[in-house]
Amino acid sequence: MTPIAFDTSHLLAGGLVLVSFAMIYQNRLQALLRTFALHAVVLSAAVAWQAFTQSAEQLYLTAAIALVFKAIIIPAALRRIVQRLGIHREVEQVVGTGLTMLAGMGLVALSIVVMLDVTAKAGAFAREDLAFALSVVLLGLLMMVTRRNAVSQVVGFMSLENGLILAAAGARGMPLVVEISVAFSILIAFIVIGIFLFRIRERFDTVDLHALDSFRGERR
Amino acid sequence: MIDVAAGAALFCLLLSALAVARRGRASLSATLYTLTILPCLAQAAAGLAILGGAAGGQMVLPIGLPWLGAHLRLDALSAFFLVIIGTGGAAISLFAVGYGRHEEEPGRVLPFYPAFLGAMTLVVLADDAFTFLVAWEVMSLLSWALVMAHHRRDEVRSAGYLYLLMAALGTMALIVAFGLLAGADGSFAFSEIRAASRPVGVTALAAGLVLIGAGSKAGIAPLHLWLPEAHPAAPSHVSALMSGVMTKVAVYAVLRVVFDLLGPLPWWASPALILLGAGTAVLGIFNAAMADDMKKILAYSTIENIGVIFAALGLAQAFLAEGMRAAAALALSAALFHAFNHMAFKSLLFMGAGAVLTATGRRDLDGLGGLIRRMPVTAFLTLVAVTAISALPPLNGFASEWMVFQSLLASPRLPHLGLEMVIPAAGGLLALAAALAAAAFVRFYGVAFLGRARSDAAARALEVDRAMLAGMGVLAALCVLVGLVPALVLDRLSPVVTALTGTHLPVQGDQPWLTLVPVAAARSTYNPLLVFAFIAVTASLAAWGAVRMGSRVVRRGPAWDCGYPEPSVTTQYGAGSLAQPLRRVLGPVLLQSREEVEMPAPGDMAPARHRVVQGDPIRDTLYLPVVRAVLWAATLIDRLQFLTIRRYLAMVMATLVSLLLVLSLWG
Amino acid sequence: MNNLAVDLVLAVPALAAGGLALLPGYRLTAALNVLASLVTFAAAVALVLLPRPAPGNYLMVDDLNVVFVVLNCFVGLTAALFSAGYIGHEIETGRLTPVYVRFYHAMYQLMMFGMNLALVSNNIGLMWVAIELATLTTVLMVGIYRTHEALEAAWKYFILGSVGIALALFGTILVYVTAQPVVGEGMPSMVWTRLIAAAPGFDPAPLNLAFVFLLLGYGTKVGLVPLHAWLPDAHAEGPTPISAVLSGLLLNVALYAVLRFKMLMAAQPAALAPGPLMIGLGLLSVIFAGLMLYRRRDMKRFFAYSSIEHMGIITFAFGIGGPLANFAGLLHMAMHSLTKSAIFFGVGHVAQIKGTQRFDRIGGLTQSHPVIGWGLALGILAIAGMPPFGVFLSEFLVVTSSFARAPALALILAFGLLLAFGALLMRLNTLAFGEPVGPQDPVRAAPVALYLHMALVLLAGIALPGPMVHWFQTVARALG
Amino acid sequence: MIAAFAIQGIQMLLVLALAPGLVGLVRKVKARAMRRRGASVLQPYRDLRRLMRKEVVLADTASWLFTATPFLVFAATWVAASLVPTFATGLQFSWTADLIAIVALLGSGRFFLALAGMDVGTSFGGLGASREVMFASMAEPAMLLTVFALSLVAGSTQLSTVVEVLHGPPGVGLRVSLGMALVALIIVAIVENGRIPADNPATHLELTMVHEAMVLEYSGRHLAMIELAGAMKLLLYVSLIACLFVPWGIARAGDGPGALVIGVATYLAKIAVGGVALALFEASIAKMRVFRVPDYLGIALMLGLLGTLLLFVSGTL
Repeated sequence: MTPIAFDTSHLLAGGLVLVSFAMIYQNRLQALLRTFALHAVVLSAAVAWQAFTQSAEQLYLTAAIALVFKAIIIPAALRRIVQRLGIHREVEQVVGTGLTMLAGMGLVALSIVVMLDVTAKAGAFAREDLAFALSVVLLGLLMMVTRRNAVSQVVGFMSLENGLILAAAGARGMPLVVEISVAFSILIAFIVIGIFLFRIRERFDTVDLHALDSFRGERR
Repeated sequence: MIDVAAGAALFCLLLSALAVARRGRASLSATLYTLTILPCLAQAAAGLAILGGAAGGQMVLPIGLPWLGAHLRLDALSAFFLVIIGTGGAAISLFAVGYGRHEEEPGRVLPFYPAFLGAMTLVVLADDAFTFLVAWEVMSLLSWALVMAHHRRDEVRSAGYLYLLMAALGTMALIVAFGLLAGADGSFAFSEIRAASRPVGVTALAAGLVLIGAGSKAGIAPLHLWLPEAHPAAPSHVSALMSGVMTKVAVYAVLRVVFDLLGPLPWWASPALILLGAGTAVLGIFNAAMADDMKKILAYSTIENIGVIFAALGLAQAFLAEGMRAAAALALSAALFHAFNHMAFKSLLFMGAGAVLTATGRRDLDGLGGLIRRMPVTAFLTLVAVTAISALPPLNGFASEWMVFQSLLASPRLPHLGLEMVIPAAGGLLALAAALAAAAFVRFYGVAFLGRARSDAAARALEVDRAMLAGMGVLAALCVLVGLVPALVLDRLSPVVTALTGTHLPVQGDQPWLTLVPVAAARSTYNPLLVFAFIAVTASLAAWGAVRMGSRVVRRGPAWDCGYPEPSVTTQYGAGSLAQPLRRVLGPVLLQSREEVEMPAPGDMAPARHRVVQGDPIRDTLYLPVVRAVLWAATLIDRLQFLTIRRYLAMVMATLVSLLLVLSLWG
Repeated sequence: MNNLAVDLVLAVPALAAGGLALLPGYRLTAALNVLASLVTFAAAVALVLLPRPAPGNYLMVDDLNVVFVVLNCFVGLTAALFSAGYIGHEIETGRLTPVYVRFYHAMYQLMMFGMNLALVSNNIGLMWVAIELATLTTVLMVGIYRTHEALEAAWKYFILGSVGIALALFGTILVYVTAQPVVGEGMPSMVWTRLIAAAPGFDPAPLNLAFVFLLLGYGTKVGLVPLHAWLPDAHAEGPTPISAVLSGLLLNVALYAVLRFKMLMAAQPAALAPGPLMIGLGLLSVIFAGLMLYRRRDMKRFFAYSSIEHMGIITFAFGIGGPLANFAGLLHMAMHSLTKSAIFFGVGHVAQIKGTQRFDRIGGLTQSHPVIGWGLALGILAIAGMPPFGVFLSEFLVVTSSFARAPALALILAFGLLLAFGALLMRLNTLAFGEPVGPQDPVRAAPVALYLHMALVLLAGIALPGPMVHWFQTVARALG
Repeated sequence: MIAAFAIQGIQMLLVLALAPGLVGLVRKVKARAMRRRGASVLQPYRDLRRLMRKEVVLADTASWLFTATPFLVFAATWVAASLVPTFATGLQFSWTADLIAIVALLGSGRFFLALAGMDVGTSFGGLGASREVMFASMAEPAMLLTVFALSLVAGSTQLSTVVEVLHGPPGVGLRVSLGMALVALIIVAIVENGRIPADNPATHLELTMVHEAMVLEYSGRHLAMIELAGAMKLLLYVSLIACLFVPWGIARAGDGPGALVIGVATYLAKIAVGGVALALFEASIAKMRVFRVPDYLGIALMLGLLGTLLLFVSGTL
């Protein structure tokens, strides 16, 4: 792998982590959705660059799927849901943004340490790529944990999946079946989420999980 | 012979299947119990034959642990316990032919009863750990099902709960013990365990675990708490089987594993066993002397007798550890003999209680009385059992208790100070237990059968039917016969004792007049036959002489009662008042009992009250804290059921991050 | 890899799913559902009898999965049988509409397809997809009643399951990355048989990391504490046949996936021993679930926690390792599957009779409904580890073999078992005994499936079939 | 052989004949010590004869057990008493029962007496029975521990052997354990025989009575049997203490008639001394409350235990 290729993928993967941080920083839903779109765009670019450097044409497809579905369709759909439900207010965060960012830093550090440690024998690129991917996954998880709002949790989950795709794309020659299945499952996942949000809206006035949680099978 | 015994067990299981298939038929009960007598007799006969010198044998069935199969083996030890199970089972089944007719829930008793007997047989036949444990736990399970027969009563359900929980604890201890003995590659066959050599610590630990496992079934304190609840809760013939026979199977487990498989324990293990046994005996019998429920008294008394047996087993271990084989043989013979005797009189007593229950519908002492006139045969048979269990000569209970004392007296040659301190104390405790037993059974018999009837039900009681009386009669005859010629029984024990200690008592049957000479004639002898003859002759002579030389006039009249006869039956001493002196003396120590007097102020019309408050130190200090801790912890972590999804996700994340941290630090 | 039986095991449920989605009428679809399950089961039996094909890039049959495919299809069949009666009652009471039932049957077959695919796949990517598929279909079925609680349970299941599956995917990718330098780029690096053959040459460090992700990812599906949160609610709020299938099959399938990777770890001696991790999670699950049982008021949630406990026992057994413990773990998987689904069948009948799942409104079943009551009591006693049922055999082996290797841990396990036993017995006491509580209408459907399962568990406890022993022993050795 | 049988027979008749005399002696001495004249020493014999001739008044509620008990108690006590060496050891039937069995035989008597006390269904009967078994459950262990101590010294529980060993030669010398056993045995004997301070054999119509409350319903020949058995029990204990702790003069198996005569003479002297000592002791002490008796017996229990323990630990055996 040429230095240029390496640096570019490095840059893109790092950019994805940066956008993840930006998502954690956002405390308004609309802005969050926009940032997520950016996240998907960066992912798409990263995957496309991988397709180019590995000369794996099938990855372009993955990049395209990421661009179309995650950068355009999903944010749009979510935006509609948000508008329909009238959730324009700020996203309730459990802990302050600063603290969350700090935790995010820690997670990134952890993932780098773990990955570099573990993949000492693998190629430099695979190491970095996996480290960044793991960071994105963990940041996505962090977002799910620190947000009270269902939409932003879904977004967090999506960004988590983006990290997975980044990892999969970075793995040299990983068979197409995986990409397709990933895309496929995200599609299904999204549909199901849509159905669920739809149903939940039927029954509840809000998508806030907090309201949902008060209905516990066992509470009297 | 093994095929006879295994066949008997199988036959029992088939009978249970029959009971399920023909459930609901009115004739089932009598038929089933009658049929159950057959395998019992068969296995008693097989056991006797082996004790008489016939060959045992073994077999391997293609069931159980897949790579091992179910090993069965019949040796002298198994044979002895087969005799116990068979004899007890036969007499109790005979009793049940009549008793079963009064059962309110036959559908919950009949299917389990024969299988319970079969499971006990399998326990003593099993020759590998897995088969043993399966039979053991099936035995627990079936007896639990029988205990739950009258499940609509709350106290029955809670008794059943406690019982099965303790049984599970015991089985778990046994499983762990066998895990320890079998090793990592799973040598579960008894022959392999017996052949293996292991460090002393492992031996002692395994013995301790077996003691927990078998002791919880036998009712060794402090694992006895379930016994006085569960044994009485079952239908009476089942109570008889549980108390009289199943506790012996637990004794068998200790003998098989600790004596046979493990070999001699280190000497320091035996004082604990001796003290545990003796302490259990006192605790059990004191509770019996305080209880108000006929069957509960009997259950507590079972705890006492088990304590005596375990104390004797502990003595045997102490002797074995020092290589004093003859003394060990004496102690072991005493334990086995007492086990057999306890089977006889305890089953008989439970049957007596069952007969009373049938006739009056009550088992609380304060609702009974005067039954000796309404139910003369039952009263007489019960009197035999009461005399036997109170260790009075010339019946069998005394013979075995006497042997236990003799083995205690053989002990001063033991070289360890610890043992020397413990054995006299144990002797004192056992003597106390024996004396308390007499007190408890005076109260038991006196309140239930003597005096005036305390309830209408007792006043109208009618003698029970012949099958029940026959079942009781068999065991009463056994108590008397064994009591009169213990020498013959002890000779039958010698193959068992030889197998476990390497030697046996001197042959008793050759002694003149069938005298019992456990060690030497100069040391101690006892001849119940002569004692009985002397008493019979002198009593008859005295009676004859008194009538002959004195007056023979008898006049009936109202009771004298020191000039203050009071017609009300409540003036006679009842269960509570009879217990009072002993409770005052020992109650504050053993039961935390105290008497509270509530005296209203002068002018206040409220009645004064006198109450007895008593607790159970073992329950309060050992069991309740565990229960409380579990419930507290359950309540504490129950909050985790009601978290938000976000928090659950946080849990997942925390797990992931901490594992990654571990990995990075480690790697 | 061309074997009619394997194809049928996959094709029948897939085709049936399509067909059932199109057909109207719940009677017809229920019957077809049973029929399809029957054919699948027949195919699974044929799989055992026919010579095994060589493993291909996607599918394979070996000693490990052959048992679980048969088990899967068998429980699938009995659950379908049970479901036919159950759904009829739900339609009569109006809890479900025919449209939903059509959807339900289609999803049922799709789920069976997913699980069978996961079991016979020889490709770690395909296995991941299959498990994801099975999860998604069960999510939909859990939410099928559309009550607040059901939706919430489904939502929780979905979110937690998705996160789990994402972690599993990450682990899968890591395995690929590890294997790629040795096995080569592309498909071969995802084929399990190839992976295991080449495993000794793998770099152990990333393999360790991959296993952490896989264990947590699939462990979420298994319901290991603290990843278990979806499980009790999903069991409690979905239709009972689905609870039976979830507990009996899906947990097994997820555990099966973990086992596959554990075999991979065992094949590379330099890799981190997965034992401590599995032991830790297993013990935590046993103790936690044991304690949680005490405060449960809902019958199905109660047994769901019991499933967590048993998954913990199994994970513990595999964590201990060695031929005996592994054998016990495999056996316990099979026994738990049969017993727990039987219990859920019983619970389903009871809940329909009584119109509630709450313990305090149900009582005295052996009195009012002897057949179902005793069946349920047998099931509870069996799951509590009472002989002569098969669960006792496996628990016996787990405890004895682990005591020889790690006495302290075995004692904790024993404590956990007793803890759970106490809770199970406590509920059994009120459920089956005492004065009957609640409506006493007769049971409509005969509990054939329940007794069939119990008979099998009893048989296994008394005499385990020889071939099964042989297969399990082979696998137990490979599990290390 | 015939001589042995004869000696055994003489022994049996001797205890039967002497027992009321000992009671009479105690009463007489006690009365004298209290500055009363007191009835003749032979009065108990007359009482017995009178009771035998009287009709029996049975309570309506009495069962067969009630009528059988006096004879059983009498027989058990007599058998026990005839096994205790009085003037000679090595009696023909001494191997029938050892010390433990003798204790148990007495226990049988008490057991049936307590049952009989409850048979009629009166308050006094139950009162007596409940207290009697309470005393017994403390006294019996104390007695057994004493037996243990003795038999550990002698290496036997066979009473004849024990006496021969204690008598010597070579004898066992002075031992603190034996001293403790003696005290314990005396305490037990006092309680077992219902003597002051545990019980008062001369009282009726008192809530403090124990033994008498049990036998309150008996009359005529039944009462005679019980009285006789009671007297024999007293004699038994005195003989037991005498033969164990002052064995001098006792004849051995196979000794000639001379030794036997000496034996009988010393025996008579011993029981006379014992009777007088008992009377003086009773005259000089007050009866204690019922619930003090267990404490009193507790002393015996402790002494018995201590004596046994010392023997175990000393290791000189």
